[in-house]
Amino acid sequence: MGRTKSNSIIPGFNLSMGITIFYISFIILLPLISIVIVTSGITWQNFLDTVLDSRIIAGYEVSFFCSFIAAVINCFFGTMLAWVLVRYEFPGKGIIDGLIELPFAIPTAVAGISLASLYSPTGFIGQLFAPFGIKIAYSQIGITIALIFVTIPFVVRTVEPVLKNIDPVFEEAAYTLGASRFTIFRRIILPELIPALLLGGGLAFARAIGEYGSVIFIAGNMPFKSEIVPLLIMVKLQQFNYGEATSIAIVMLLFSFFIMFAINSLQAYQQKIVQGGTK
Amino acid sequence: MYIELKNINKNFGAYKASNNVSFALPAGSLSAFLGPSGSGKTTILRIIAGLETPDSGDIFIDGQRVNDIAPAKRGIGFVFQNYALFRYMNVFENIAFGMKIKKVPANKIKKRVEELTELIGLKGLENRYPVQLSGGQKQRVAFARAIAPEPKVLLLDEPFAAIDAKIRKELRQWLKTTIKKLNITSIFVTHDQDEASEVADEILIINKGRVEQSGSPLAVYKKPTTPFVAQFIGENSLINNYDIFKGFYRQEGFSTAVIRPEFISIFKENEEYKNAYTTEPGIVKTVTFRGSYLEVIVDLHDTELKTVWPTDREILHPNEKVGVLIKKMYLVDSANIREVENEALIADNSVII
Amino acid sequence: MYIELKNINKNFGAYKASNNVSFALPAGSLSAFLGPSGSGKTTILRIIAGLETPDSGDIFIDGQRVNDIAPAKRGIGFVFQNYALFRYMNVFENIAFGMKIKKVPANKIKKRVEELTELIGLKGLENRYPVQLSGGQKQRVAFARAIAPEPKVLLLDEPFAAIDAKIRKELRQWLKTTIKKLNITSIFVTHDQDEASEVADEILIINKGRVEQSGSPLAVYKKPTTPFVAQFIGENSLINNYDIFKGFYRQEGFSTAVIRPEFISIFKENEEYKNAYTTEPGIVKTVTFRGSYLEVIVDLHDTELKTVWPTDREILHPNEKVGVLIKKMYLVDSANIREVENEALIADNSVII
Amino acid sequence: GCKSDSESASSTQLVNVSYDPTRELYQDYNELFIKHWKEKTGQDVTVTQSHGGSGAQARSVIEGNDADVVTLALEYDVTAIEKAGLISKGWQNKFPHDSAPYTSTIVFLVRKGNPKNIKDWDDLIKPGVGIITPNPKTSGGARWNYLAAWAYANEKYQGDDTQMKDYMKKLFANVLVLDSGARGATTTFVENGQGDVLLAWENEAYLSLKEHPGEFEIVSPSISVLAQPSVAVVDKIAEERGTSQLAEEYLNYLYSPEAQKVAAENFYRPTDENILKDYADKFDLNMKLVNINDPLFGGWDKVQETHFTDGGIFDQIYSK
Amino acid sequence: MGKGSFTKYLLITLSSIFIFVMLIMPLMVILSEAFKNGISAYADVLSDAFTLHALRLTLFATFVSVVCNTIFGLFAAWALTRFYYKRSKFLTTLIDIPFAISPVIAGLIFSLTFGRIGWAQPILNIFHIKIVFAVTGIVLVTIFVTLPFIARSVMPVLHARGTEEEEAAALMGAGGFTIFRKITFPHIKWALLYGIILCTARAMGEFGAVSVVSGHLRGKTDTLPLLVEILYNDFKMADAFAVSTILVLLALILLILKNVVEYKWHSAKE
Ligand SMILES: Nc1ncnc2c1ncn2[C@@H]1O[C@H](COP(=O)(O)OP(=O)(O)OP(=O)(O)O)[C@@H](O)[C@H]1O
Ligand SMILES: Nc1ncnc2c1ncn2[C@@H]1O[C@H](COP(=O)(O)OP(=O)(O)OP(=O)(O)O)[C@@H](O)[C@H]1O
Ligand SMILES: [Mg+2]
Ligand SMILES: [Mg+2]
Ligand SMILES: O=S(=O)([O-])[O-]
Repeated sequence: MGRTKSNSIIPGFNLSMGITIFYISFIILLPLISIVIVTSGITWQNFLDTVLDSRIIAGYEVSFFCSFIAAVINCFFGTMLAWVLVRYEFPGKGIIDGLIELPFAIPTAVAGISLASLYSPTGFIGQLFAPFGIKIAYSQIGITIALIFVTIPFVVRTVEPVLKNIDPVFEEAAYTLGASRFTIFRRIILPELIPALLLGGGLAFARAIGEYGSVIFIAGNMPFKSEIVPLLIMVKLQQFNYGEATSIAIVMLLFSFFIMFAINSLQAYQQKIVQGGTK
Repeated sequence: MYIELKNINKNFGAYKASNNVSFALPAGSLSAFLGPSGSGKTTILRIIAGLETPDSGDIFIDGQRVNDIAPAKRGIGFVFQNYALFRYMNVFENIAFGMKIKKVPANKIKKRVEELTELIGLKGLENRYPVQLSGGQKQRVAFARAIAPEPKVLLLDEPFAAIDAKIRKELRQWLKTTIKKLNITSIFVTHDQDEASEVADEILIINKGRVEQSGSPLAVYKKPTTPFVAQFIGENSLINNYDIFKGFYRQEGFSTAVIRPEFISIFKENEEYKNAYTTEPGIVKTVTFRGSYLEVIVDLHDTELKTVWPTDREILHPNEKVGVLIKKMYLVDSANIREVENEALIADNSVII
Repeated sequence: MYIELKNINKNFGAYKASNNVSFALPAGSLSAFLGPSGSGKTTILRIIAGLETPDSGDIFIDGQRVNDIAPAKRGIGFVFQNYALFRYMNVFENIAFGMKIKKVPANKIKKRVEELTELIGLKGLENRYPVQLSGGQKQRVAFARAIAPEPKVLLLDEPFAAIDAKIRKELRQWLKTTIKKLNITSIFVTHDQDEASEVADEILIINKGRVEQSGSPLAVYKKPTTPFVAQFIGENSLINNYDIFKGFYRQEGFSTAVIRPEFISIFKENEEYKNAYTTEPGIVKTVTFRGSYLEVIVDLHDTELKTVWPTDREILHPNEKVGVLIKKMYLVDSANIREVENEALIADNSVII
Repeated sequence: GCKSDSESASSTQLVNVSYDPTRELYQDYNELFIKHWKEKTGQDVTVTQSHGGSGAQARSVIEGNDADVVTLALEYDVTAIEKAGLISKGWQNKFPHDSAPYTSTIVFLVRKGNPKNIKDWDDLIKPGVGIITPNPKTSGGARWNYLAAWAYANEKYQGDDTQMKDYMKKLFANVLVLDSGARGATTTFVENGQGDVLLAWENEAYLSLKEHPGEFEIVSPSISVLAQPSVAVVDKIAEERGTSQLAEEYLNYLYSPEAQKVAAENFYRPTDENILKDYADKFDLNMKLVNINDPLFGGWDKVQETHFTDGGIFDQIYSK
Repeated sequence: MGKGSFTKYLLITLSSIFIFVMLIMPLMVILSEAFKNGISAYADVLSDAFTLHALRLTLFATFVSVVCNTIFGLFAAWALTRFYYKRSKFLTTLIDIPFAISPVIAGLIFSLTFGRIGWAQPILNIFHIKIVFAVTGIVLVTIFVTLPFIARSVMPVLHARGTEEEEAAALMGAGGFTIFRKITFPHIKWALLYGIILCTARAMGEFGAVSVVSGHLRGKTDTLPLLVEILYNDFKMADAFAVSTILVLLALILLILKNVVEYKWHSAKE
């Protein structure tokens, strides 16, 4: 598809590539070096002790588990929302459409406080569950809810355009072969959505792992139970221990990066099925 | 009759996409809807399949009225214009899809898919994804997918439109023989008359939502019954002042003449020719090589006429003087058609006799 | 020579997309690159336009070496395969684009666009956007856009590929006459030999990045010089055991025979025929109506041969016994080609003489 | 664009990096000080306030926030700035009372009528009592909460380490939510109705009473800790900006009677004994308050080392 | 294709419930808290000089970030989709980093780079440049945090469309800017619009990263989200939520602007 840089007739390679590389270097790579420099200030042993500490590991477990669940739930509801927004006309659609970006605009702390007050055992929603012994706020459920809130836009806004572009003829083809509406969705539409879902879900997951502000108010922060990794980084920082803080951060970063990479690879594979070869 | 449509009407807004369409096709027949773009071919096909609901009229398949039967229950296979192969399924899964939906046991599915890949000549490619197939292969997979659940009727919307010229010709033959072998009642849509002629037993000429004429390709070609058909079929020359040609006279109401290439005979100057009296002198304008014959445009009384010339006769050259004989023509007005012979020729022949 | 390529090579990785390509085309000529998919036709076209840089070799336009001249300065008009019309500009803006870039005064642009829309028969549609045009109309706008800045050379990549069969035929003629009228040196790419034959003065057969043969369509058809060309051009029957036919003998090294439809003559049983001695009895398998002639498959010594039959002769029927005469064939091996006449026929004729 | 604040040699702009929630305290005090400085030197001075978590604020100064003075929740945080080389050694003695112009202590906030009848630390470890306190590891201020309990345990078990730790374990076993900051804990207790008792700074407990009159009560335990928010001039920065004198006077004036009253109005205990007595109805003066430099604690460095460092006593409480 | 109105209403209902529980109810909490002390108290908070300053700073940081990221996003999308370049994939992955990094860490790395203990400090000192704990730092981290949005939304569109139209224009001698403006832009404008919306929303609401490099200087480096946090920690819950409603309002304005642009673009052509 692409032409080689040296002989492309389309102008602007040098300028645009120059700007891209400069910008990425200055805004992303330059600061990112610091994380390595700071971490290199501590010994290898210290690094391992820090990142393999049982409390930290418990934190990773909580963070990854809740982020994963939140991403999965958002993939489900995000797809549903995108579907409803693309396929149906109904009163109030504009409102739903407009609210999708709200979680980005509201400061995370405000979101956290509001959610905590809604879901605490005396809160509007929490009290519905309290009689059954279900504690939403101050537990992993609460963390998950906060994470769902902050990552909604990712899934909806990545799936929406793809859904818009799916050719209805695929659905008709399956329809004439006797497929039910649900089968059509599962076997025909879903595979088309999967790259977008992977991307949206992956972004949501990566963002959720790093989320701090909205979570701490609803998490309860009980060690080994509802302590998330970003909180543990704050603990290190509270002790002015930059090296250990960045150690944990590096592990998190690598993990998120690995997820993104895996998603990109999966997407490339999917792409290959659809577009073929190296094109 | 196996498929029968009675007084089908379908409007899109004020536009009559199907205008009182009625026809009947026998079991096992292979028919073509032939007509210009936008004439309503796809619409009729989609109505039969149940993808579109007619505003009025009845659809019968095998004697049963199917208007109220769900599309999937009508026993119809549909091959879409761009195949609509499921991109994320490989050849096997595509072909198996309809059977899986019907909960056919896995081993039976496997057997049937094997049978079908054999039939379509794609054995060994079961694991390929659509993108890894050529246009012709995709077309055949779409075909196999449509017939896998053993439908009683097969509908194909422009099955060859998206394929290269060369492969298209091969596929036509393949499709024809395969459908005949399976003995499945089929209709396909095309706006290419060569294609319709070559593949179909019967063609239905569609124009402006109506069926203009139907019959065997040769019959329709040889005996057009409406002005539209006369003009639409064949590589015709359309002439208004047709009475300038020897042996033809203006006839009341008929404003246009349609002349087929084979209605015209050309004679080189050095050839002796039979109907010397009726032959008029013309000049060759262009000679174009068209694969296996030459297309010749001759100028006769300042009117350009299109005819053909075989490759094995001595070649014609532009500006060459030739003898031109018009044997017959169709005269048409807005609603009627009349076939007229060259009167001079009739006279000429009778003289000899 | 107006356009000349000398020893052009272009590799994509290890793949030789252009393999020592050299040719020269005279000013005002209309040539076609004809070849199978992936043979490298587009690559050569893009190299001439400067959209691709060759690894080695020289490109001359009007005697000037243009390798180092910016694409936009080469005076080339390019019609892309899918037109690449600017979707968000209307017809007028699309056609005017190149002139606007060149800062042609607005009134001149207006005049030229008017001229061109007149030429392409789209007067009145200047305000339409590409989505509102049919395939053929788009094609013509792309054409007008390319010639608007009055290029010296016009390159067209598969100009008809995306158009309906019927319209394609009209467009071919239109394009040919229009280009001739404009007298602009042009090359177009196609993999349809009918198209190449019909439109081009000269065709260049491309295979695996090389130019196999070039010449007028009829010349190439009548005298293929390589095995590839013999097989690629024409609707041939390919036969291995060619020595079963009367008058032909196996020749050392030549494993395959290529027989063109017009190499075969068919005689009905009731006809008297000239070369009775050399004619063998065959059986008609299928007769297919193909627009203006009938395609006939006859079975001769259990081998199927394809030939043609005019519509105005008495019709042939499947299973009819006929006399078959093979007049000549091409024998090919991997690198050579030999034309052989029916020896019996030569003898037969000499007997008569 | 990159603005570098171009300060003149003797600037009249002062930056006070403080912690939460001292915004209103310093808003009031700044007014007082500006007037004072005008009277004294005729100069107009502007004071820029900065508030945030005490530890995070200290870090921001270390990382480049140009503070002329810091007024933080803990000596420990100020020491961290000292260690970064921005504050000279011995700053604790530069101003009276260990450079802590006002103090506070840790009290209990209970619901109206004290339904669980919580009177002292002992009541906190009873089964069924839900405690809300911020996490000492993420909130500097919350370390005082922990230390107050430790002081009580020390007194009760007379320095028996095992029993003291056992008490702490029981106490934290009753903790329902460990918020990351003091305000989060207050919200959890006050707005979201969690727990029976909130361990809070006295001044914050009063702020809650003010916001929700009639809903809560303050219970002063028998023994608590003397929470000393520390103030210091950030010498290096002040010198660079030429504000040393101004900064010093800014902190010094905190000890003036007028300023002490402002502190008391904002629910901080004045260090000026006379003024403190004026507010005897407000602050329970009978509590025994243990100083951080008491041998029990041995200063912040030691406290940090034994209690809050990773694997320290606090972590042991929660170890599995 | 059938009616399926049951499915339709089921899905609409489920979506509405989800939106109601997850978005509208928290919004109602914010509003009820904001107006707890009455309208006049609310008005007082909003007209406070520090609030207005924070609003200006937020708008400024958002504006600069969106502009920078739009320019970058367009150039990056152009560079990475219009040319074949060996390291394109690597660069594309780099663009994703800000999404994969915790905002607090994002702030920290800037602080550790350009701050007093940062390795770049000696160089900055020479030129007397102050980056973190000043407006510059706030803008920089906001740019960082929102960097991927625009490039990420534009690139797929450019990818999917291929390069033929651009080639055609270039062949006729059009320059880079003309090609972009006349040929490319109309194709990507919708994706760009949505990218800008997301970028703006996120830039306005960003707290974690900005908090680290702001220094919280009242009336100088406090953005709206930071002000919310400070008021909240200062036991001014109602004030904090009142300030939050400004952000809700900004989001609303954003939505209206989006609809206006959509309407204009729709009615302009086709
Ligand atoms: N869903 C629809 N809404 C409105 N008009 C429609 C719709 N479907 C088809 N039409 C119109 O009905 C007419 C017939 O369309 P149809 O697709 O049946 O034509 P066709 O003969 O298949 O043409 P083509 O050869 O171009 O495929 C056209 O004018 C078309 O614009
Ligand atoms: N940019 C490229 N990178 C790698 N391979 C390429 C590239 N462009 C073309 N090729 C390869 O070069 C060969 C010739 O391609 P080209 O497009 O010239 O063929 P073509 O004759 O135009 O085929 P078609 O009729 O299918 O358009 C093909 O095998 C193709 O895959
Ligand atoms: Mg159609
Ligand atoms: Mg090509
Ligand atoms: O503001 S604190 O860090 O003391 O909670």
